[in-house]
Amino acid sequence: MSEGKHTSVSTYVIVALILGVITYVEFALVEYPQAWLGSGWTIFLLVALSIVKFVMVVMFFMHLKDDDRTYSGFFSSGMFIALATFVGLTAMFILPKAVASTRPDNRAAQEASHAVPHELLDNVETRGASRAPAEIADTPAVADRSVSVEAPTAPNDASTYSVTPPAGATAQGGAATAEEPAATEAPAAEATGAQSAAGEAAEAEEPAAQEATAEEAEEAPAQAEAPTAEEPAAAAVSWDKDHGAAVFNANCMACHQMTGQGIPGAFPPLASHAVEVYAVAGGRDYLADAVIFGLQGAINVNGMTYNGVMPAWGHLADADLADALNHVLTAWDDEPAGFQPYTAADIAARRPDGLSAGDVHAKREALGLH
Amino acid sequence: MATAPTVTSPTRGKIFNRPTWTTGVGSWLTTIDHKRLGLLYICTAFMFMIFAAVEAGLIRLQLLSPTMNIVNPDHFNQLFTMHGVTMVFLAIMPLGIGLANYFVPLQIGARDLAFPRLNAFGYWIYALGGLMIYTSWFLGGAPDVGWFAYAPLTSLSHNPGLGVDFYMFGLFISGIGTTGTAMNLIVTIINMRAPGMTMMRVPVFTWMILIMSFMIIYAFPPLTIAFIEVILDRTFGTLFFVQEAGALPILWQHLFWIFGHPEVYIIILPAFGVISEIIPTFSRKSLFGYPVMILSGILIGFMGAAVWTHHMFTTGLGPVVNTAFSLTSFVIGIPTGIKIFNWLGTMWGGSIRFTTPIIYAIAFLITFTLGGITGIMLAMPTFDAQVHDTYFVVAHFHYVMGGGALLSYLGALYYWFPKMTGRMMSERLGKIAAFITVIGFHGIFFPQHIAGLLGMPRRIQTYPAGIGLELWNALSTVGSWLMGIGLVLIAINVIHGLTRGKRVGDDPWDARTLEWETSSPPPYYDFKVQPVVNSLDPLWARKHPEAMHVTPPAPDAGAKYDAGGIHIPGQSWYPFLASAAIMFGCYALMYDNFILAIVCGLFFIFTIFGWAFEGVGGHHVHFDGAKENA
Amino acid sequence: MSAEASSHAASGASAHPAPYRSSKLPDVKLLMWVFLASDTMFFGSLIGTYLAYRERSLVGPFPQDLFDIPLTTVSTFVLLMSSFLMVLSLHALRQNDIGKFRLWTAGVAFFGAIFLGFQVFEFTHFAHAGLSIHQNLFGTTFFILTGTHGVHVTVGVIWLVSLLVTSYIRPMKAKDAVYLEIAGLYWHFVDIVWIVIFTVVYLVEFV
Amino acid sequence: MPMRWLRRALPVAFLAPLLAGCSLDGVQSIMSPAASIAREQHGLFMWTWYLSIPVMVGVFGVLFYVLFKYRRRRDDEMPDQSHGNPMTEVILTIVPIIIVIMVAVPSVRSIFRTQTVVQATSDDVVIHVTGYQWWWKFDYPQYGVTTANEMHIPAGKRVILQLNSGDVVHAFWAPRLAGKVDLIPNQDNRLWFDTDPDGTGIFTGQCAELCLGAHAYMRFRIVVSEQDEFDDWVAEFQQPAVVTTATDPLIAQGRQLVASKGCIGCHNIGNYSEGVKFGQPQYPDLTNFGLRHTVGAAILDATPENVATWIRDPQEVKPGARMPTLWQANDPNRDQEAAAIAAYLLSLGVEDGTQALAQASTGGN
Repeated sequence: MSEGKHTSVSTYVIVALILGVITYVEFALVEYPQAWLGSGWTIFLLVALSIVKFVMVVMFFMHLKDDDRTYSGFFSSGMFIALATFVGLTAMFILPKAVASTRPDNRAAQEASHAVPHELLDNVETRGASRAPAEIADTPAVADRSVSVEAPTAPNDASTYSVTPPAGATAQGGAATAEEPAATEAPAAEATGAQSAAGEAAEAEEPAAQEATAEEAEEAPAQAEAPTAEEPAAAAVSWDKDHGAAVFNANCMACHQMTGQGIPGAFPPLASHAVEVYAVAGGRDYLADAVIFGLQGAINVNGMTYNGVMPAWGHLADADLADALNHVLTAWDDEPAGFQPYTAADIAARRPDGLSAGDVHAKREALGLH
Repeated sequence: MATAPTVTSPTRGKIFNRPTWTTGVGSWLTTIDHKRLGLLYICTAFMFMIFAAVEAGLIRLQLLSPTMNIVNPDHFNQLFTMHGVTMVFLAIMPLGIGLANYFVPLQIGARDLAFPRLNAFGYWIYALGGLMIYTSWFLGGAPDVGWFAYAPLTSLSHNPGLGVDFYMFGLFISGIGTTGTAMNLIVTIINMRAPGMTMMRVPVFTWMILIMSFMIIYAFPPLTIAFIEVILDRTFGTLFFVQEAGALPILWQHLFWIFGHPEVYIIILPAFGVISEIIPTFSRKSLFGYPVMILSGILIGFMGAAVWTHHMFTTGLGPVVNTAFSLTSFVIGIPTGIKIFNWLGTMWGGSIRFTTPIIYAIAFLITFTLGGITGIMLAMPTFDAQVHDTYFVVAHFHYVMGGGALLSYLGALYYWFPKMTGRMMSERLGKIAAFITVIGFHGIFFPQHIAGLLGMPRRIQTYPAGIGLELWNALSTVGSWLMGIGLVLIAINVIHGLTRGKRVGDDPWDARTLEWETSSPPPYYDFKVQPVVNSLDPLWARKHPEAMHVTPPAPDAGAKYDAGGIHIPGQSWYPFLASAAIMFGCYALMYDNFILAIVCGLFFIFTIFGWAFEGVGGHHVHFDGAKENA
Repeated sequence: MSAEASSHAASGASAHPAPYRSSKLPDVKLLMWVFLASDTMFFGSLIGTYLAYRERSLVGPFPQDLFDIPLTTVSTFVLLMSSFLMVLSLHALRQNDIGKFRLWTAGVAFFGAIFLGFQVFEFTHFAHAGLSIHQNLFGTTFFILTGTHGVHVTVGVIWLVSLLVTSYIRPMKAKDAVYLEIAGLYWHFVDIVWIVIFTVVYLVEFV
Repeated sequence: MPMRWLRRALPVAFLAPLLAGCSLDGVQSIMSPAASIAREQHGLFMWTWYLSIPVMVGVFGVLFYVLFKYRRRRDDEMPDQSHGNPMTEVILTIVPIIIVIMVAVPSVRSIFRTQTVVQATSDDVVIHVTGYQWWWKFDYPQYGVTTANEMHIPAGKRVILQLNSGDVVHAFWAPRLAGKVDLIPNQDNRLWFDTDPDGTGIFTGQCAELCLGAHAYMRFRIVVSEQDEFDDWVAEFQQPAVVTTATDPLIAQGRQLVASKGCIGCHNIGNYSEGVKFGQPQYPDLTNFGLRHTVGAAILDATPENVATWIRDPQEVKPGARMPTLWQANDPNRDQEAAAIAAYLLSLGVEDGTQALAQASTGGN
């Protein structure tokens, strides 16, 4: 305790008054900003005032003013190191931001999306995949898309084999090439004939669905069109079958095949399996998790073990994933008892869990599935 | 010296009666005696060091050749992570703190630390935290993210296992203990020096401990915050290091190294202190440039807080930041160089007696000089851009931490063993072991410089064949076997010393400082009469007044300070119970058992109140001699 | 800290003269100052984290949508005044005026409780506005920073109350003032931390 | 038999400083730099190395002189208890200061020569490097080319890398060209280096920051080629030859399997069909795989055998890799199918592959 003279009560009162006044001044500075006083000066003033308060409390209330030097030494050395360290640290975080925004650079897009990892990666993706991002959205793309619906035709005819054990598939490897032209006819026909609506939906949705390549600029309209526009309605009553099929064909068919039979030994079947998973308590959420976060680990379906990786599809829009799931649950089987179509909201609700593919596998185990 | 009947403080309103065992497990669980706690610290630290050495041996075996496959990558990651964590947090730093615990009060002529129960708490929370980390081997895998656990490697999405939780919680709580002990040591050194011992008469070891303690209290809070942030991320789903939310993983690196660089000096400063005790003793000469030594120590302490990003030169901080921090890093080289020169100056003109401790001191000088040189190289961002995170860095910090700290602590073990046990270790075996250990050490780490230059990154479970790394890794592994032999010999020597080492007097080395004035091992009240000091090296002054040009105070000059008797604080259960409560609370949080966590929290609060209201307690010891003077 | 402090209070009652101290400073007060020195780094790290993540949240709500400066100003004022009462209570104890000491100490604890009340109100309000530790970086850093400060205040309140209770169990004299003083130091420190938070977290958002 | 090892080891260990001084060449060695930045870094090291020799000689010389001269003898009398000598101490303080200055000045100058942020001009090659667990993606925004684990650059050009991470922290380390920069999520790091006009060749590098799993296998290669070769490479990538059918039945079967085994579920193959993008951004792009020198993040040379081995059981080759095993352990066709896929992949982008396309187009209609 401070030897000899103690601060008198009157001093305390005065200090307290000053502290109160300063606090009010700070309040006033912020609530009624002075035009003539630039924001720079206001900040300076606020900092100065708080330092005054700080010092007064330390000096008079904590008695450092007339207390032993040792205490002041301890405290001020601590304050000094803390200030130096964290002012420096904060500067290192704040200054680069300023630099980045003002850097004249021929890759402005990169800088713009600097803060957001996905967009940044997608940018890279854009540049890597298609010559010009715009291309995806405008008409020439349609040609591309028609190809893309047709593209995984090879899987189609493969899938006809894959119903039979793989042995057959390889045995007839040569034959496969021979049949190919014929095989390509069929889906083309169905793609055009069956539902041109599917085509439309697909076109509208592709930019978002196929890969989230577009930056916000292009992505926004795409989003606006298919999912978000009709989402409220969809959420309420039914869901967009064609859109679901389109998303499935664009993203899932390569592995799980058009018929949902998968590839024995490589990729598990969805047909008949998805619905039984859905029937399990908690299965509905698990399915959503599996598409959002992916799945990694050994699983057993119809007595066959699959030890692969299902990539995470979280980069697709909620509505896309919802409809794809609905497609999977209804395309090849009768829809399970008490089936409630997934809505974009359902998917969005799952996202915060931020699971890893391994966690999803653990979840699967927990459901009693193996 | 008949001790008067002991006056025990009133025990009304206590939950537990104050334990008064002097032997048995209970006495160790409840002890608040700084010497017993010091021994506990030292033994626990050496136990952890054995674990770490085994892990290191496995790492070297795996790297013997590119084709070795004795551990898979996951186990390899766990091995080097645990090796680093153990050595830095659980072995070498606590070793310094343990020595401080035992010898600081003795060196400044005090009867105990200022807050004995806080001291006990510090030990128990450190020991339990360390054990907690090691239980991870049996509870689903040890941490595997490297000892500096860069985010986002520690985030749930990249690391769902429990290993990271063990790392975070274990180091978090043992960090609390370390901070408490450091505060305790500061108050002790400021407040409990013997009459007449001004700050400029304080032995260098104690001075270095003081600086180390200040570095601890400034360095650990940022680390604690970093741990808390990750724990919250993993347990309560906050977003501190979740990159999808826009978080900046680089922040972890800053917080960690704001702690991490001072940590290097926290580890090395006590070693400097030990060397500054050993060299004067065995060259029968006062330390050369005592004030300069202290000053450079303080400078190192302050600069140590201003160099943290030299561990981050390759993270793209930009040329300006890199320049600033490389300059501050260069500046640290200056006081370090001065220290080395001053140790040479101490030996100059002395008469050097080649005992085992000074052999370790010499090994320290050589190793640390080499480590300092590579350190200066690494302080150059341009060159660091090449060797950062390679075996060149591995070699560097092992030269500084292993060669610097570990070798000098082994010297300290030989130097203070007679004081702690009253027996000598075998000098002959000691010297043989010392040579094998030191040669083995250089055999391990010198080739690693070259492996690094040849392009070998650190933390790889195997390395590309045919780019010239085979020879150097093989040499390194062989060196590890050699050093292993050396360490085994040292262990044998310790056991031999404990069982049938030759009994020696209070001052076998003809030493200079106060701890050698009392009997070996020291009695529980440390000094029969409060020592009084009027010069540096008080014991030396008593033995050779003419050489020191001082007249030492009369032997019983301090008796008047003991008029009220020597107060011996009472033992207590609360430090141990409080630490146990914290540890089980952490386990509960780790397994998301919040009920149990809350229960542990409440029990912790209960222990704190019990602790607060039981009082210091204890009794007073009176000596007849003291009575007469009173 | 509190533990060591009052445990020495217990020993103060023993009949023996206080042991020799090389500096004339009471151990517990030194310890408290060392602790405060280290606590600056503690809060420094938290505030540093907050500033590093300032304006980096990807989704709302953002500070400007939530902060209610008048409210926070009041709570800040309450905390400052509690510091004022704190020095009064210490002064009273040094004058051996136990009555005033109890009154003012109770006042401090009460004001501290009011401040905590403000904070609870603010948190619930923010929570209703959709801010949570999972929502965005602002939510995470803000809640953890102010929450940690709130925990410090709570500890302070508990400490003061237990001192108050102790003063009924075991009479406190002027010579025990140091055990109130360190509690006071802790309290003032929590106060100055809030002075900083009030400026760098709240006020600057509206400049 | 440690001791025998020791006899061989020790002399080498003590010769090592000299070796370190003169030559430690190697394909991944800092000591054989092949580009301006690496030369700067190497030069700085050599400067401090030569500077450190007199320091070591001085310190150790004095140390051993003292140890010998002042060793305890029988008739030693009490040495003078000097507490130091101001003059000597001032000198002992100035010496390290001078040494440090001699290191600091060239060091600081080289920082600004090597680490300043440069603005990309149309003449530079700009490459976006993205690190994933555990492979490297290289994007060429100027040319719209994406490839993996193998960076092609023209000799004599300045290369500007923009480095980001797709998951955890990685470090891009090309020892003989440019040194090292970390890849950190949500951060935009740059690294630039010049290649010598005649500095063609293949340079290795690898990830230097722990990223768990297959960290040790996260390697890459930088192919520095003449400008015209580089241009051909780019052209080939911009219009990858699409092979829809091939004369070789193995390749044809491989193409089938690439789809049916679901390779394209993760990997993009620009040669698979015109203008369609398959796979996921976080898995390597296999376009024109036939032009690659390596497989599995540059740990194996891309020979048919190696590629087949890799596809057959990735975990065998690269423990911890993300690539799943596509066959049941007991699948009789495993080896044959793996070989087929390998054959198909290796045919992508190489000459006969394009001929096969020509035949297909003529024969088709």
